[in-house]
Amino acid sequence: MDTSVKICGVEMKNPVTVASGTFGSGLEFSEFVDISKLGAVTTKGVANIPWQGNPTPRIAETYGGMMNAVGLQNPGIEEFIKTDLKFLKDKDTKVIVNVCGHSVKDYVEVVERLSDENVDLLEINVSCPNVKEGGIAFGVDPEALNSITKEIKAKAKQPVIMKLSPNVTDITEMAKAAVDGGADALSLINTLTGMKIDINRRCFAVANKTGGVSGPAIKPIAVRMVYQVCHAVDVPVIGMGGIATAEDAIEFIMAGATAVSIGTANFHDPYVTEKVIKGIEDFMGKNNIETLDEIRKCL
Amino acid sequence: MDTSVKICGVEMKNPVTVASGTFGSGLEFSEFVDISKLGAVTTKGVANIPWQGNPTPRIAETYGGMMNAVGLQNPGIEEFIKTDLKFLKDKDTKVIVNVCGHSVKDYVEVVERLSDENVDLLEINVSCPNVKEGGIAFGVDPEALNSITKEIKAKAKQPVIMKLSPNVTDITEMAKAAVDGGADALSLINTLTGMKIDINRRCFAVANKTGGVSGPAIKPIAVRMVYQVCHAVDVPVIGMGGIATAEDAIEFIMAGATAVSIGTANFHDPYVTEKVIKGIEDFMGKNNIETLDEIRKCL
Amino acid sequence: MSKRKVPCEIISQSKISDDIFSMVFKNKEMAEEARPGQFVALYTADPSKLLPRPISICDVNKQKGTIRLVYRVAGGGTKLFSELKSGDRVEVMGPLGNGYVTYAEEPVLMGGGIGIPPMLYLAKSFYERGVAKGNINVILGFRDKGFLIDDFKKYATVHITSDAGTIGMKGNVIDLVKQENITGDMIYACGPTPMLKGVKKFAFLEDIPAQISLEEKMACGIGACLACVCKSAETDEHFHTNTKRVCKDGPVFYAEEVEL
Amino acid sequence: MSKRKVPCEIISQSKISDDIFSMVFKNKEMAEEARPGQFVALYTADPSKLLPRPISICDVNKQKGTIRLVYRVAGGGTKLFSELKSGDRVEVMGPLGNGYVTYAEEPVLMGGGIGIPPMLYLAKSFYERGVAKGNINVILGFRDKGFLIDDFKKYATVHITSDAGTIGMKGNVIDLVKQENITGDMIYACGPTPMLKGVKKFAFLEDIPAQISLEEKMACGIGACLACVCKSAETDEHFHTNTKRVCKDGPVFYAEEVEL
Ligand SMILES: Cc1cc2nc3c(=O)[nH]c(=O)nc-3n(C[C@H](O)[C@H](O)[C@H](O)COP(=O)(O)OP(=O)(O)OC[C@H]3O[C@@H](n4cnc5c(N)ncnc54)[C@H](O)[C@@H]3O)c2cc1C
Ligand SMILES: Cc1cc2nc3c(=O)[nH]c(=O)nc-3n(C[C@H](O)[C@H](O)[C@H](O)COP(=O)(O)OP(=O)(O)OC[C@H]3O[C@@H](n4cnc5c(N)ncnc54)[C@H](O)[C@@H]3O)c2cc1C
Ligand SMILES: Cc1cc2nc3c(=O)[nH]c(=O)nc-3n(C[C@H](O)[C@H](O)[C@H](O)COP(=O)(O)O)c2cc1C
Ligand SMILES: Cc1cc2nc3c(=O)[nH]c(=O)nc-3n(C[C@H](O)[C@H](O)[C@H](O)COP(=O)(O)O)c2cc1C
Ligand code: FES
Ligand code: FES
Repeated sequence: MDTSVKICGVEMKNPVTVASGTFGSGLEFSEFVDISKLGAVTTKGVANIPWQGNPTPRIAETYGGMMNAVGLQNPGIEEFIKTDLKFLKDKDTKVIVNVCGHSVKDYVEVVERLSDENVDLLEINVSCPNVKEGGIAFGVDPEALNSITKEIKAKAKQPVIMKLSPNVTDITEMAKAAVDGGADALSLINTLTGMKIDINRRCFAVANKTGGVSGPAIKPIAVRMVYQVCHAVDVPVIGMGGIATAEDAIEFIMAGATAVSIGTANFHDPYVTEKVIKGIEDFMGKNNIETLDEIRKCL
Repeated sequence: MDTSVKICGVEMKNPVTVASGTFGSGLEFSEFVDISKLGAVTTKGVANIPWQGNPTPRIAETYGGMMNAVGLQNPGIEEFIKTDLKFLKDKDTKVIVNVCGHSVKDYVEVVERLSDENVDLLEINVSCPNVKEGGIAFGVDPEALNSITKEIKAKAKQPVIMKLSPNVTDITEMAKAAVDGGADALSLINTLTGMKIDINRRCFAVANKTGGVSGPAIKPIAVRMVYQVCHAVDVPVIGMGGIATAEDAIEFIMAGATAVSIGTANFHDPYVTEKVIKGIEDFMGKNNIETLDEIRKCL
Repeated sequence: MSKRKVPCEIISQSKISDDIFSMVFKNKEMAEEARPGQFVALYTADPSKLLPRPISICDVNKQKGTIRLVYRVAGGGTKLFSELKSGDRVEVMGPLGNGYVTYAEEPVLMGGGIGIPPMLYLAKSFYERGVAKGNINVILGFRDKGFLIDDFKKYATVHITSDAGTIGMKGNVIDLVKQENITGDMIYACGPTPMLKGVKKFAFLEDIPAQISLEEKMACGIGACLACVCKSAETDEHFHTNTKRVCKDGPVFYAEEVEL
Repeated sequence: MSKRKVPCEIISQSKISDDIFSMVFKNKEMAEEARPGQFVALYTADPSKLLPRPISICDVNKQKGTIRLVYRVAGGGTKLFSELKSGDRVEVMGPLGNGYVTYAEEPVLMGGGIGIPPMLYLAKSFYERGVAKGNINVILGFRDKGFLIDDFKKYATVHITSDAGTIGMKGNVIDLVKQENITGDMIYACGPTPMLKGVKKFAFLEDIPAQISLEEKMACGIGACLACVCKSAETDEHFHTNTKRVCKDGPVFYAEEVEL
């Protein structure tokens, strides 16, 4: 049995990575799981300079999921290289760096700065809240997405994964725009914009008013979008949105995903990544599956 | 304490109605609850002629919710008037008839046929799956929505509620298009398009491949959209999406909804409507709220 | 009759075969009303699982006011039910649907797999009405291991088949009926769709009326949501479509009423 | 030290005041490691509630390997915890965060409302280290009814206030400290933000160092998600922002480290 998968020439020993922003760079979770067992670590979003993030409360629980408006707090690329990439250097796993920015220039700066670092793949988060220039437009306007993809591709040394926002009418249009712009791979879904009101205090549950909904509650929407995208474009897809079990992961793979990311589930169970990896092996064993290609996009 | 609310001049004794398609026309649920206690009954979608609906399985359970692809099976307007409206005639509640169609002509036919019937409000479902002419476009294209609203308004004798689909990039754009077209009120959200794969049988969990996700899982997305719409247009809004408790209902009212619909929760608890009505009264009592205007859109 | 959904106390729970459990719960009114072929809808205590699980009524004790269910652990919901212990409570709605019409004098009951349990209450009801055991033929089709067999023997003449031949005759229920030349004035069947197709064909060829019980995914369980339809042979007089609701118009239909 | 999240057996559960419960669970390793001011994260058995509930460690019995929590039923999760009985299991992650630095010789402990429980283990730790009871001053601020008072009396000199004046002095903990002229070489505080603001100001004016424990909504509980930050006075050396993580860098901070 061979659980490995390939994304743009980068071989992951298994299809499991973590969703950006839910796992830090692995340091804290390494007290629970051996992060070298992951197919890849996807780091929290990093910008060209430090970002303060949003006021608190930044999160709220929702039925079968959660809402967050962390606001992409990050130490900036220099500190990130010094600390996070250094921590990951001797780990036997691939490194996917999630990049955020307020403007095309911001993104490009980060991408260029990472040229010579131990980074296997770049994941570009174009659905940041509170972005200045271009605004949320990067994530929901196909033309803006297409052009930022081109500009990043022109400078990036590593393969570029564009991470799509689910808050759109037609996800395939966005996928095509990114692929036309040169995206080497796609990842989806980011969070669905939601709101929660504390009726007793008569205030918003997160300070930012709206937040991104994630977790098992959103899984059917994520599976649908991954399926649509995998049938609309011909690049590898990293699927995510509510994955908490090996069965969930396999559902995304059958929908067409090459790899999968686990996000919110880490908060409920810090051991979940190892369990999912083990569960995928069990499923393959029980069903005599030699490689995941046999079941990928099988319906 | 006065729990009544007004939608386009129609007074509901309380803000609670049911979500179209989840309650039939009340006959079956009347074995559990006194439907005369509801603010209104919203009937299942009805077209100009009988519709067969989709093949089975039509539903699947999802985490904290469900997915349906019933496909708007209905007996057609003539039988609907004979049976469903007759059943509702002597009930002490308002009647909201949900209308579906394949084409503008279909909708208009139904709306005209209902002119002289005991119907208080018309709710137009423009997010039908499998629609022929215009396709899903009615629900996700502002221009199509604007023009169908105009055509329906030109013929409708009762106030017209346009029911919005959440599967769009910008819900306020859709709301504005409907209101510009003359919509007297709006209702939202309809279901979010999802997919579930049975990994053991390697098939889609519902025969239609995709289905609409509903239930508590989608509530934060619904609250966000209701809030956005209530702050973007100036017509009454019926809020729905995952309401299962009085607290949920109040959350929608605080977000700006005039009335609320309970859908999927009826399947988990056939008594839920009465409980929510009672719970709203309790909340008002405990917080010395005289009318719901005091808390509507309060943040 | 007004419907109800109430928490019911579990009187007993036991495993009777691989993955198959027998649960008895108490509710006087439900037991009073329950007819063979009807089902109840069970709700799990897991709030992430909202929909009811339909389970056929396997047996009823009207004196004690209890209902017995026999079910296979098929997924997360039935798994949770199997972990309940006597004294625990489970939310139950029911009884639901239409049962079998039981005027037959020489009934032939056919149950396949997890379609076997509802046949027990049906067999018992004929027996208690005074139909002779020898005139109540029950054919049970198992995959490999048998269950409930002794229960059936109290009320009927029992014939057994299994796919693997590990118990009874190797083959399916129709094979057995043909081989043993079993006949009667009404066939009652519950089981997987391929079996019901066979039953329908057999009944048609032998010109014996047949009542069959269908399964479909359900949301409301009471006829309101149109999730659980099956194809009907004729246009439904209300819906003007070729559909019937399994939960409300069924789960039992005359074989010729429905397309499989 | 490697972290863990494990099911733990509940040894006892009791209601000690309106809406306030005391739960003891067993886990040798956690009890061994736990320091005053640290907390554990509890997970409910309801799959629709995914996030951990942070609860401070109220007391520890290292011999028995048990940890005591005292918590208020504030919502659905704590409601579920309060329904657990001895013998049941609850998933616990911990101990988490940094505790109080306990080198003081004349500690002044201030607890307000549901911020009172962690003060107990802290008081006990001073007492067990040999600090005289008379030198350990504990000021407890209640809304109306008191709880845990007798527990504190075993280790410290206890002063009581309440908002309503129904128990102890009418007023807040700072009012009492001033009125009774209580002083020491370190203030330790936990309670609602307005109280902590008062403590911070008082400590600054009196020039006594103060350690305060903060609350914030958490997702991971271990420092990875940046949900639970508070404003720090200075730029964090890693994050290059004016934030600190309550779960990992706290929940205890020196008053001057953070902005309230
Ligand atoms: C009228 C009727 C009577 C039945 N009687 C029995 C019985 O006596 N004993 C028994 O073991 N089983 C019976 N079944 C099947 C039983 O309902 C399913 O096995 C059960 O719902 C599975 O639930 P789960 O949570 O374990 O599985 P999951 O697969 O996790 O369930 C997910 C969802 O699918 C639905 N579902 C899954 N399988 C079925 C199915 N076969 N039929 C309908 N819905 C399904 C569930 O209700 C739930 O909503 C009956 C079904 C029907 C329709
Ligand atoms: C470090 C720390 C120590 C704490 N120690 C105690 C203690 O010893 N005793 C005690 O009674 N309470 C304590 N709390 C508060 C306790 O965590 C909340 O009351 C509890 O999480 C409420 O959960 P719920 O499900 O009942 O409420 P809900 O409001 O239903 O919870 C919904 C979500 O919000 C979170 N949440 C709600 N209130 C708070 C809060 N005040 N702080 C953090 N998260 C919250 C919950 O964890 C959950 O994720 C502490 C909080 C922190 C941060
Ligand atoms: C607390 C939190 C922080 C997140 N931060 C980021 C981020 O920095 N960059 C990003 O692209 N996505 C971020 N996301 C989105 C996740 O990577 C993921 O796309 C989403 O949560 C769906 O997956 P899940 O349901 O498994 O969590 C964040 C999500 C959460 C819950
Ligand atoms: C089984 C089912 C059938 C539905 N049928 C209709 C329909 O006929 N017309 C319509 O406008 N919406 C229909 N809906 C959508 C609901 O009216 C409602 O908008 C949606 O389910 C969200 O509310 P909920 O989460 O409370 O169920 C249906 C939903 C379900 C679950
Ligand atoms: S399950 Fe709703 S109609 Fe049968
Ligand atoms: S809760 Fe995740 S960093 Fe504190």
